[in-house]
Amino acid sequence: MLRIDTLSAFYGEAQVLREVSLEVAAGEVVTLVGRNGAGKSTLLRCVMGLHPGQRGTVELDGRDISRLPAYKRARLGLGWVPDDRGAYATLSVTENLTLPPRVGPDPWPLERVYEAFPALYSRRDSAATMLSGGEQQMLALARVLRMGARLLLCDEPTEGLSPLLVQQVGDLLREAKKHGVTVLLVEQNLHFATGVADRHYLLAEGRVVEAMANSEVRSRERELLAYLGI
Amino acid sequence: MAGQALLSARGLTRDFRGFRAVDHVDLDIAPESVHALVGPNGAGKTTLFNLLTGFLPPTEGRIELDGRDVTGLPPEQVARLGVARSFQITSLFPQLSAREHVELALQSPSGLGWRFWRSAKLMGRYRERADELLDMVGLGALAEAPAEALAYGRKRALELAIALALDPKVLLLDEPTAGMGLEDVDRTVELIARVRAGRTVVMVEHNMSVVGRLADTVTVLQAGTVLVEGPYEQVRADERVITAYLGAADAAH
Amino acid sequence: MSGFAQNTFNGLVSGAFYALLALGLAVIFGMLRVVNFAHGAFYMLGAFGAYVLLNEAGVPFWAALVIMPLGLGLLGMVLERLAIHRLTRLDPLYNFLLTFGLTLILQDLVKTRYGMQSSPYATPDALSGSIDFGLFDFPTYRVFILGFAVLLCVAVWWVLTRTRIGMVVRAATERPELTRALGIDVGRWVTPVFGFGIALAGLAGVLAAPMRAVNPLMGADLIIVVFAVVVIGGLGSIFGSVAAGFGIGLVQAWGEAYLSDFPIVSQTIVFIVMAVVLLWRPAGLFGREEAPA
Amino acid sequence: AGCGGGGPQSGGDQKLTGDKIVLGVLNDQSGAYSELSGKNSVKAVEMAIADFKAKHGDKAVTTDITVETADHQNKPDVANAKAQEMYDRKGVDLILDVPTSSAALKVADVAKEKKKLYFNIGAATTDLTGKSCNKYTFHYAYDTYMLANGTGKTTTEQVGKNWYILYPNYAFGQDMEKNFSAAIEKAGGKVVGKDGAPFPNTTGDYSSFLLKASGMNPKPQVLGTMQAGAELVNVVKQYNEFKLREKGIGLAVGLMFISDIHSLTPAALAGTTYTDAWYWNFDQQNREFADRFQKETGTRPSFAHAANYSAAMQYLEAVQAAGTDDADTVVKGLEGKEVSDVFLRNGKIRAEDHRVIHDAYLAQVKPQADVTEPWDYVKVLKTIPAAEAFRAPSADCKM
Amino acid sequence: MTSTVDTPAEAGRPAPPSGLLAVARAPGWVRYALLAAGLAAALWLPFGLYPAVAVDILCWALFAVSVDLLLGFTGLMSFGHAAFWGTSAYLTGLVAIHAGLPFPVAVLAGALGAAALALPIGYLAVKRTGIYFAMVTLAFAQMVYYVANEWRSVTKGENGLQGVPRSLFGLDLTDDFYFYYAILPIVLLGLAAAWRITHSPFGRVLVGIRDNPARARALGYPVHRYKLTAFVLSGFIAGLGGGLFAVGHRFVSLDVLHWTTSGKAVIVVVLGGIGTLWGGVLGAALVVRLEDWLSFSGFEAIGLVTGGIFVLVVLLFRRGLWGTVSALALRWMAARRR
Ligand SMILES: Nc1ncnc2c1ncn2[C@@H]1O[C@H](COP(=O)(O)OP(=O)(O)OP(=O)(O)O)[C@@H](O)[C@H]1O
Ligand SMILES: Nc1ncnc2c1ncn2[C@@H]1O[C@H](COP(=O)(O)OP(=O)(O)OP(=O)(O)O)[C@@H](O)[C@H]1O
Ligand SMILES: CC(C)C[C@H](N)C(=O)O
Ligand SMILES: [Mg+2]
Ligand SMILES: [Mg+2]
Repeated sequence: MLRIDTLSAFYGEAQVLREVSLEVAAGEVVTLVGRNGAGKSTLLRCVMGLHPGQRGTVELDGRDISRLPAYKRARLGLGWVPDDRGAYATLSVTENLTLPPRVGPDPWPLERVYEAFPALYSRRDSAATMLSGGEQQMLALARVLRMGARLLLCDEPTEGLSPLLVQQVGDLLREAKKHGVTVLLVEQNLHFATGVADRHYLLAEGRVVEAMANSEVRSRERELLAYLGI
Repeated sequence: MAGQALLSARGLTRDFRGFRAVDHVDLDIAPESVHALVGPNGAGKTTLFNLLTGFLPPTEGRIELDGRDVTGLPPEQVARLGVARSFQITSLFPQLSAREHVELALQSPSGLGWRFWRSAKLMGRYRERADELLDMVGLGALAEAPAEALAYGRKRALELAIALALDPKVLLLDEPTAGMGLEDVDRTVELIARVRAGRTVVMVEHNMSVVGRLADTVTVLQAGTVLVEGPYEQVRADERVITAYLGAADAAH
Repeated sequence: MSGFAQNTFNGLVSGAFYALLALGLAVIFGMLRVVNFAHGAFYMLGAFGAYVLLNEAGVPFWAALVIMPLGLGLLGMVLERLAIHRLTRLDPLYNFLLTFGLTLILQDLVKTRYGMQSSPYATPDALSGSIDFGLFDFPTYRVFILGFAVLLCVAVWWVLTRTRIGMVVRAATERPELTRALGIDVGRWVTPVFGFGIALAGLAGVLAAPMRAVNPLMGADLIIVVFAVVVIGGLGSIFGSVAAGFGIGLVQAWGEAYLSDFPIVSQTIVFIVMAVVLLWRPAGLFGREEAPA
Repeated sequence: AGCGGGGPQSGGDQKLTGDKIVLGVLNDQSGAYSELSGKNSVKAVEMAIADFKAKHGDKAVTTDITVETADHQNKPDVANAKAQEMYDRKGVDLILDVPTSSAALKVADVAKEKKKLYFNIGAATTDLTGKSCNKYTFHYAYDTYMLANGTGKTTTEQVGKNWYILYPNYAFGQDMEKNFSAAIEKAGGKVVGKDGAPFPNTTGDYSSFLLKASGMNPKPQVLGTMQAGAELVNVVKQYNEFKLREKGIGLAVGLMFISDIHSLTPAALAGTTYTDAWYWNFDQQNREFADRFQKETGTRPSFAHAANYSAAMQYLEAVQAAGTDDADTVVKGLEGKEVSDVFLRNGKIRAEDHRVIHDAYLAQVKPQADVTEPWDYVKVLKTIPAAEAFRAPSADCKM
Repeated sequence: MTSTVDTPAEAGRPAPPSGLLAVARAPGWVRYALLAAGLAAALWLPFGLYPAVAVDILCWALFAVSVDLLLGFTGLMSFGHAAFWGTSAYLTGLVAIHAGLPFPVAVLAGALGAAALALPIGYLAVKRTGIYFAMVTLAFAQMVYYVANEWRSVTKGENGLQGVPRSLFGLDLTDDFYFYYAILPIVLLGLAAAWRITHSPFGRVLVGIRDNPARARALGYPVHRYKLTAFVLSGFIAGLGGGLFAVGHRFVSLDVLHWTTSGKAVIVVVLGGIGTLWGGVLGAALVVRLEDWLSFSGFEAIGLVTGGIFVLVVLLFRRGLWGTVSALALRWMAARRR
């Protein structure tokens, strides 16, 4: 579904991604793991079309989208959950949820969102930045689900969430997967990642240094942890 | 009880336009302990921090520090009295270097900051100590980098360094390990274990293994009220905590 | 009694201008985080445009009331594209400065072309009489302004808070990048909203033409009073801006009528009110306090 | 004229400094008074130079006569700087015009310090010939006393005895109010109310004063407005809007220029009487001048334009007579001189206070129906003889 | 009352004080050379320019630096600094006229008065930041303007205070040329004070506050009080400039309090380079000189030019003259070192 080919990205003169190539098949959950500063968030921004200094191609369903503006990519079914959660201060929770257009075949109705996230329901009329950190995280995830995005780009969606919620997010992702949604997930929490993902890419200093199936993780844990610096 | 606590709250309440985020919380933080605040998202942990540090005035209730009433004091005065905090959402001076951050923090209690007629070179006296603190949190090599160019995890580390620079009696850490890689989490846990000597630490943390390794006492908040309080093992086995917060699967973790 | 009623009525009429101008400022600020210093200059252009249309093309008041807001709205959109837009990622102060510079330019452009002399503009015939309210009679034109302004304020408020348009534009202004990533073509929204805010200023200008002196500086000092109005009402708040606009009009009219022996007070009353509001509610009467750090 | 602050020169047979004469027109070229004086005053001065050269031909002291001009933006501090620069750097021998009383007073100081001539035309304050008078300063066209004296007296006699005076609350307005009140009382009238309106008036709104006037007891019969320029336009507009004339309150205007009437249209002012220093269509001589002026500028001259012409001419003649541009010599030649030209009728340059006195006119705005020609908006009701039009030399003036 | 955060987090800041840092990081000899060149230029100025214009430049240099102290180093854009410049001008004028004291004493009195006025205005204004601060200061300055306008018995209203003496122990300072050298030491002292403030521990705290006030509070810095102190200091320096301006023109008009004066001060700073301090001095020299030249050129639309320059600077050279030049110089030096 998603194919990234020799993608490079720069901040000014500093290169943060070096010819990254990877693929995500439809219906897969794939994680990107790597240490702080490895370039994970930058990769997602490149896919979304938000990073100005990039080279290489990004293909969605075989179509080259590298030149499309971000909003057109979103309408093709990309849903971004940013690392800073992206809550709008000037919009209420409900408005945050209903803001984006529906882009996929299976957008969640609002009721279903609130059912899945009762905490949001009780704060539905507050300005979104008034929510606690975790609530904002839920909001960001709920928002792309309501859009009906087919490919979710989630940047550390479990950061700051309580263990119970982390489980819930896992359930949600698995549930979404069951409905045919594809997920590219940036995650630091290996425990969580192995619980939901089919495959993993390991990113270090802007390069893909390793790719492994979830089933391999157990056997190659040592290797993995070494990359992650433990 | 209250007499022995270093920091205590009585009936602490905070409303936001009709929404009660913190609801009559009583809290006693024993001196030289590590006290963890946990609870579901939106339970009111950060708000409680904001109340304790003066960033928000309480709607009701009273806060005492070392027996002294500090309710309603502005944040800078609370800080002066020896209460330092880190922020859940990273909060730095984007254009200052890591070292300048720490120097600024070190200078704070001295009143040097008012000397508009003296040379800034005076601040050089803090340099050695600043570098020491940066080394401690693993930022030694990045002392000159402006904060905005640091990756997220490093920013969290810098937050910690600044809070430590104030040499506080009470250190309030809001999710100090959130967003850190495993390596850094370990380093941070070690660091907190090291600096807790002679200090009181209050922290909000979702990572239960971190809580387990550090905390003497754990308070579980839910919907603005205290659900359970006690030693880690006891709290994590508590039925109510499992349903409200940990979830069944994680209890085994 | 009739004196009081008359003064009150009068205060509401000048309040209507504050309200319309404050509303335009609030719309632009709410959506773009831009404090448009040039708002007074656009108000002036509205009035001047009406005058030029009448004198050089024989276009009557009622047509000007449509043409000028449309024309200035377009001009505003061009301006947004060419300049304001480039500064959106920076501190809002830069746009404040930009529009300040623009004010100087617009004023001088009109000045060089038409001079400083105040230009005459007759009240439209249909509104030139006065209406008898029993206790007192009042110029029809002023009654018209009051009604018109109230209707307009209500309509705008409704659109911005109750419709999807308002929501999208608020989002687009707050975080353009994220909003784009959520599938919304930000560029398509922000520009028209800026144009709309400018159109409101132009409309107020056309309304003012038959009542106030039409000259290149007519908006210059006025805009500062409007800034004070907006600070009092709470800059983010549409409702606050409008309410404060009418309120300040009243306070000023009463001040002029009953404190005329203390000109220092009656002349500065707006600012005194502002000081009190700042002491008591720094975010303004209807402003929202934002989250702590 | 010389460079730098070269000291005063003595002796009558001295020739011109630098062999040339430089006239400086310092006035408002972009602000509220730019139409009633402004660039067209410069044109008027240029006309005077051309006429002077034509008249004297080879016998002229010099044919090298130039004009320097600057915009003082009605700001006293700008006027101060510009005046100094004109005298010092541009070699200006005479500064002309300077509307706006506050700027005018400041320039008088500069003239005194630099010992260079200054003919004020555009400003109204009597202080120029009162406590701020000096040897090098002459006040040419009009002043607040002249305006009040003519208008106050006749209006009281013909329109009504009870006045409500509305004035801009600054020096010019206060001066006007004082002079008007005096003139009204002298004519047997009464000021039943007076208010200083804020200046500058940000809102342009005078309705509270107009409402007050219409509700007053006893009811005023005349509304005397002392506002000028843009503010006058506002007052008159709102006077009409609140239908005060229909309520029996007549209108008297303290100071009006032909350009004000043009911008308000005569219909708005029909019947209003005011004092004019000069009117372009008063007689054949004026009309000829006005026709030439219109050819140059496209508009009819205001009295300030005519006065600028006249002042430049009188100065050049004085230099011609003295054979030198030395300021002290020229002043001596001017003092007490009786003069007559297109602007000055029965004119005299008083030695005591340097007030230039001349006939003034009581004028009335014609009804729209009587306006047959663009700009010909008023009818001159009567000529006020020079000696009556201006006040006697003030004791405050110590040269 | 809680601390309020006015500007959205996403928005950038005024241009970083890169200019200042650039010079500070420049090698010592460069800094001394620049200082020497600056002093030489200051001594030469009245030879090259009409002395009255040179005097204006000095006054405006102080004014600009006072505005930059807030804008560049505290992150507060005062759009009402005419209130302090003008109040000091009036006070200086009144003291000089009525007490007949030597002018430096009168100027000091004026500047102290301006600082005293900055206290209440600042107290109210520092409660807001960003664009609100600009609007609030603008509004209060307008209030001061109206008060001066109405308080005619003291200020003489529209006529202005005429005849402010330039007395200094019987020296004859009527010639602007000599007067220039009489005020130069005072101006240099004021500029040095501003430089010292920005390079003091206090200055560092201000920069921290500018970038993240909430963080500064958590570090124990009373943010409001720091801002207020900076505001009062800035008011004092603006007052020095305004007082000298009054004595320089021997005259004070309402214009010194008008909002266009505040606006011009900000223009000067932005043109010179926000947060560069010396950029303000440069900007003052350029703007004063340009206006002088324009008004003599017969060109009526001064606002068209100043406004146009301003728009261009904001759109294209946000670092201003000093900032751009020093950034280029720094890059050049770095390239050579490599
Ligand atoms: N705005 C920026 N300017 C300059 N460098 C930047 C900027 N943002 C990120 N970087 C650098 O780019 C590199 C990659 O950053 P990125 O945010 O993609 O890392 P990450 O893998 O998401 O890290 P984390 O786990 O901390 O979120 C880092 O070294 C970071 O310092
Ligand atoms: N300034 C505010 N205005 C309105 N509501 C607020 C404000 N600050 C917090 N809240 C609400 O108060 C509740 C408690 O928030 P708080 O940030 O304290 O939660 P938390 O326990 O820290 O959660 P998390 O673990 O997700 O960070 C939340 O529901 C939040 O929406
Ligand atoms: C109307 C102006 C030409 C006169 C001016 N108001 C003055 O002060 O004298
Ligand atoms: Mg990241
Ligand atoms: Mg929290």
